[in-house]
Amino acid sequence: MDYDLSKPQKLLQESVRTFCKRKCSPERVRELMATDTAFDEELWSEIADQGWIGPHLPEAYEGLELSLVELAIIAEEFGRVCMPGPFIAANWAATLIAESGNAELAEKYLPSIIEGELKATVALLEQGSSWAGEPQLTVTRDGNNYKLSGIKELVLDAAIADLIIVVARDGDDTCLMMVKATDSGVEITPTPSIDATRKLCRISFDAVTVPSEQVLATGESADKALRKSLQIGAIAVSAELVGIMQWTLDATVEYVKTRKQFDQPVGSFQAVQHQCAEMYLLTESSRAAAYYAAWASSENEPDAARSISIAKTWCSDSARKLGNHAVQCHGGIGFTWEHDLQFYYKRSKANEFLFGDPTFHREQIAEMALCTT
Amino acid sequence: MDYDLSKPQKLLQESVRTFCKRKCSPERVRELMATDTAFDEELWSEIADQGWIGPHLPEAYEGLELSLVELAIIAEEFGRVCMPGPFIAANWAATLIAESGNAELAEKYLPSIIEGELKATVALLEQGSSWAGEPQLTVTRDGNNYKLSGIKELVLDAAIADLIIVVARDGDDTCLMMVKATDSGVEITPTPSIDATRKLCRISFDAVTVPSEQVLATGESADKALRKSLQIGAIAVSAELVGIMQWTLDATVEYVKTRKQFDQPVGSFQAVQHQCAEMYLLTESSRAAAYYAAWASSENEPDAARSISIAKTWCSDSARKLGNHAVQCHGGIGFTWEHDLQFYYKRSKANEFLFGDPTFHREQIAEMALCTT
Amino acid sequence: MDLNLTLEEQEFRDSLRSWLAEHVPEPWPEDDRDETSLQYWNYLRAWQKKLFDGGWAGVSWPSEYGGRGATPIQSSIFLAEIARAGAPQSVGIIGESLVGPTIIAVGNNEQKERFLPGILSGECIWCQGFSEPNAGSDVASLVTRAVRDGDDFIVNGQKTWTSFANLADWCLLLVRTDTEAPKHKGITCLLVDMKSEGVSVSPLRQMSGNSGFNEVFFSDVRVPVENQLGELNRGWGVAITVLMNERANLGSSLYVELQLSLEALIASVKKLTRDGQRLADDPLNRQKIAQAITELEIYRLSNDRSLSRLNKNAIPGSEDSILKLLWSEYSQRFAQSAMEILGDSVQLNDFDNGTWIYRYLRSRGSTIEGGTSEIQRNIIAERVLGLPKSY
Amino acid sequence: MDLNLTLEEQEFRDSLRSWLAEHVPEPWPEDDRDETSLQYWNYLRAWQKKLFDGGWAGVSWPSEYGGRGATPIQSSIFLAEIARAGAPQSVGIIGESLVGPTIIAVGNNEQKERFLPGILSGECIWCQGFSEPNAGSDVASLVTRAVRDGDDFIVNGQKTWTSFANLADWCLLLVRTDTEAPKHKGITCLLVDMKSEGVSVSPLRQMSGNSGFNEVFFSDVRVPVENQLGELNRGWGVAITVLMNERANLGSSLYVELQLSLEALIASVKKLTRDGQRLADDPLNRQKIAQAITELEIYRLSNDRSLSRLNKNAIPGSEDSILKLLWSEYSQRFAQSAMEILGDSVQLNDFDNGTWIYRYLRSRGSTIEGGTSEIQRNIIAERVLGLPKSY
Repeated sequence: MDYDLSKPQKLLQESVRTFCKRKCSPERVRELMATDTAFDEELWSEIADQGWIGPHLPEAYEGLELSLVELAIIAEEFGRVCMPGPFIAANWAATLIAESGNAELAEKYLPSIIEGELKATVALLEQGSSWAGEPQLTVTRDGNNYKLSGIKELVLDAAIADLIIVVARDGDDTCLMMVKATDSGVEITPTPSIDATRKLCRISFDAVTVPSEQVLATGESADKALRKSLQIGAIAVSAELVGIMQWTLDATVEYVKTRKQFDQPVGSFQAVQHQCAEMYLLTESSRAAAYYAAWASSENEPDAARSISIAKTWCSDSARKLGNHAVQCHGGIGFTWEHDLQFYYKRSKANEFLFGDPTFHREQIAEMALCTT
Repeated sequence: MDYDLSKPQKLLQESVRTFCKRKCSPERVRELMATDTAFDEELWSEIADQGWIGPHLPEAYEGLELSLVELAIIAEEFGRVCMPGPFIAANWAATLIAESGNAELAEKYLPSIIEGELKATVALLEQGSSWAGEPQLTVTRDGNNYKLSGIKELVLDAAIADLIIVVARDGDDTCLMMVKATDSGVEITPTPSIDATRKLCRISFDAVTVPSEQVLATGESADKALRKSLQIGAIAVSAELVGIMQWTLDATVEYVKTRKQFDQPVGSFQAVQHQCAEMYLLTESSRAAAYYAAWASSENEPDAARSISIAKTWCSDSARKLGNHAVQCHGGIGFTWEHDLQFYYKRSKANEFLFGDPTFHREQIAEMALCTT
Repeated sequence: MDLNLTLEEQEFRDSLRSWLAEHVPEPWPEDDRDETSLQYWNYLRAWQKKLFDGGWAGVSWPSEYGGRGATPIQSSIFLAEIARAGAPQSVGIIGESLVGPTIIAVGNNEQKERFLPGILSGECIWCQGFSEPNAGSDVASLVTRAVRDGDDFIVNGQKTWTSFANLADWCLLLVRTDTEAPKHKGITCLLVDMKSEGVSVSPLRQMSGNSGFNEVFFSDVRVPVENQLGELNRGWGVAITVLMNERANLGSSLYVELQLSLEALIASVKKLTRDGQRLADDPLNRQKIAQAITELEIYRLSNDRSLSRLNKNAIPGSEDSILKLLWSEYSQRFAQSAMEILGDSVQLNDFDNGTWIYRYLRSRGSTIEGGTSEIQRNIIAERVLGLPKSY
Repeated sequence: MDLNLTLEEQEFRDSLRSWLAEHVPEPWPEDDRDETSLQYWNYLRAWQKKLFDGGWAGVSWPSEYGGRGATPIQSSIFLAEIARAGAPQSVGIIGESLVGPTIIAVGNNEQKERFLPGILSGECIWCQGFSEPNAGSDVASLVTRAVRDGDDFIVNGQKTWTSFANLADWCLLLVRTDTEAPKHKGITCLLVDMKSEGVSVSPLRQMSGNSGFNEVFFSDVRVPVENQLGELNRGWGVAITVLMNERANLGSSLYVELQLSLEALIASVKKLTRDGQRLADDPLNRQKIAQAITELEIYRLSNDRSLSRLNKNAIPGSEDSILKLLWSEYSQRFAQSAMEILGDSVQLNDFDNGTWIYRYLRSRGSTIEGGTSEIQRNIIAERVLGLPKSY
């Protein structure tokens, strides 16, 4: 039993860290926040060049076929700099395509997504739906084609997407439909939200035609692929939260060592010390949870699903608590727009919801433990 | 708007406090804990002589016809010394009789309960039931009499009771039946529990005959009287918790001022200071809540029911948190049998359940706010 | 113990209510609340003028200075009713609740005559220059200097977290006038005209993106000696008076503000669904709502209890630290609960006009501003419970 | 990163499992666990002997001293399997996990020969005399004195919270031998025969009513000089060694113990009803159970991560403070949750044999014993994060 990263994993970690430091300064994050898309074409294509989009996907589709631990490593480092852009969205879409078992569409789309040329996202949530909920957006058949009508909410990075995988309903069946952003009847509206570093959109589908060859999966295989992609998404977000926590902890510890009040560094007050200690505990334990989930999923351990819900629950709750301690330890300055804490704090909050909030995942965990249905 | 106690209320407070200090030392509490009944006949009759059993009940039945604020004052002072014995049980039973509207039985029993001669209690809970739950113990008719069969749990001070008011079910109706402890078929078994200063019993009823004139109330009037008696019980317990908190706070503050560690009083460590500050906040806010509930109920304010649920929720949660801080601030000594903290700590825990725990009362509050049924 | 309002208190409330029913203006559109716009400012000033004309400015001031001599309970009724009526925020609040009472307490007659009328009429808007970037909770460590030069002080330094500074006419400023003395003993209080040469103001943006606070810079600003409030180097005493007043009557309006927000949440919870289930029927949401109701009621009761004491003793007591803790921590927990209950969509700026995001982010500052929670707990531990000092 | 057990670790576990399956005795009846009865003691001693005979005593000791040279991971597997098999508590645990390793580290050859064999065989049961009533978290402020008199030390003083002292044969004792030196520099470590004249033991009852700890009094107790462990006045270094060992491998058995308890709760929740509804179907209970599962898993993972490091570096690190905090706070929250879930009847001693009451009360001590939570947070803040000392 060895929790240490392997040599190649450490090298990956090092190279992502160096890359992020060079390419994604806080100043750059602020510039991107102020745009409508938080998207940096050049940065994105450099990330893709490194192979960091869908690193766990098969080599046949230009993936690196690494384990989910490597995905977690990349996500953690991205979290540390609060990387803007469609990393989570692209991974989700790519994973969903890969898991759908539709080789034709996978061959057609996956390589260009992984290479960063095609921007893809997934449209799941609707008003009044949940991450478990069955989508209400319905499909009607129209000869050999389908028609989609309805509204999707909170779609990650849709404003820059070329391709949208829509989770829709055809009677009792889930369908995954691939829609182009330019298709007639598709209207994408950016919906500004708490986290300006990752943009959300509302998409309305007004009788959008989807040819049958653009149906990625239906029925059980769609459900299964969706479930798996949500799990891998939850791993990536959990790891990203670990990176956010690490940055926040480091920034706070550094600050309280130097900031003086009542003629002493505030870090010498027990009330501050103990908050910092708690932040350390939350960060380290979250890291253990996120990486275990990544490892267990890669290894198909029997507790993989549970470990993901645990990681998402724990990392979400921890990052929120840690962020609150961090602002408190900073005092007024931590509450300003000028301090970088603000965008980490808000990203944490957005991540709390993404792929299911702690309440949602606790219900999953309870269901596994209590087997009530 | 004046939150201060009135002169007569202050006098009452003072006299209860003096009485308790004289008559109920920690040593006496320990002696009574070690008995099967925690009952001190002489102490009980002195309490009765003061008029402190059912002080809110009508003068016609030998009560003092005071407001519930006075009941709260007495309960708070009793809490401060962790008074053993059937104060809560007797008040509950007496209130239930008074509220039932059955003048005949009230005249027959109430004066002797209030005067401390007749010991009465109420048997409500059963296995798998709740404070809202409908009792399963059923009544069958037998000519002009009734027969009771079933088991009641967690009956306060039943081992010394002469009279038990049994909450039973007759078809769809609630019935309140008055049973003598000596009636044939009644078996009372003490069931030791976490709080040794207030004893609980299991009572089994094996075809116990209850003559119809011993039926206190049925149907709606039974439900109403029961509800009202539970509310007044919750006020008394909330106030008792305030007294427990005050004692615990005082003991802790005194201890941390003198106990030294690392060559300083532990009360000079911020981690200890802040726990003490929190304890003070919990105590003061709980007092505000308990007394408001007492006042609002006496005045039949529209928010009376809500205020009681709020008081019981807040005082229960606060006393538990405060007790935990108190032991922590005491360190090892606070965790020993020898330290008096232990029985206050355990009484708090038992009170958390009594007349409905915080989860139960929060659901009541939600129901009032959301009007869902 | 009698928690009913007295007849006098009821009459006060009723006459205020009927006045408000007639005079409260249409609310400013919520999505157009640019704190720096002149239109908004004028809207607020107009309201202050209306209050003055109606005789409702400075209700707690003695009648000799134009007030109504309201008791603390009446003052709190005033703030609660104003909040409940949805009236605009009071642009004169710093003047009315802090500067005025302080001038009344320690100012000389000339200062009283010169400054008090303008505060009530709304002609003169005040801000308060206490906080500094490096002082934080340790307010007395301020370094903004004033040096005597003839009949003037020359002021240099920086203040921060200054509400209304962007448009205020005057500033109640704490400066250091003796750098040799122990830190509490070299501070003086000045009344500074914000139009003086050398004063500049820049908005301080909060993490929520809103401004509402400012930084104020003083560069060789000349302040005539007659604008010194209280004695030289005794300004810390003045500051304490101000700080004690700061929260005394605030509780009731903070309560109403939170209650309106809780009511809004309850309304949403009754209306919205998730996966077809009404949010109001979810037992977890019900517990969270009930907890929010409980905590808010605890705040109300604690505030009332404190007011009832203040009404008798007229001196704000240590209850203020409890109230500050209860309010600030409730604000944070409530915002967190609301976001949990409302779910994913609450992230969007167009969900309920962004109210919940704003509340979530804004409340993060509540345990810092006006004395951090740590400071409040120190105060309780040391001043109320008599524990030895921790630092 | 490879979280599977290695082949070697698996083999170790499998052979232990099969040995345990054959040798673990019937459990002692739960309601007859009088910690002071001789029968119970003999039952525990017999088990220690069985472990020794089976070659499973002192697994982590080097083979030259009769151990198996088990790695930290193997040691933790050992403790976990023992706990999972429901084996009796180890009466030799102080000797095996604290005293033995310390004698191996700093004892002389004679001490090794004299004491080590008896520890493993269970013939010689040890207790540990560190804590004193007035020392608390500040262990080094101990005042139990030892004064040199010829070839003996004469010991006077009192120790507390001493497990097993009522029946132990020997005691690892910290005494003050220099009252002039700074407090960490005047402490010596002695090995004391508990049958010496002047040693008396009285049980220390916990708030739960259970004993399990003792107070030990030393009145002119003569201890031969050859029983000094390590150098004179360097006993604090010895104590640190012991304290470092104290928790290093404990995590895995604490985890298993909590897991069995969580499983028991889950079983009850599936079985019991309230007002006709299965407890397992109540959404609030489901959230609480899930939270308990989550927190326990977090403890397991953090423990495994720490073990994996220990396995490489062989030095217990600062992770121990995290583990102590996680374990102790989880224990308390879990007990509270269990009582909330199970409801009113959980108060009764005859509900589940009083397990939940015991757990609730016993866990109250967990954030105090073995270094309070406050001390653990200080350690993390100062040693791990490098913050300035707070006192």
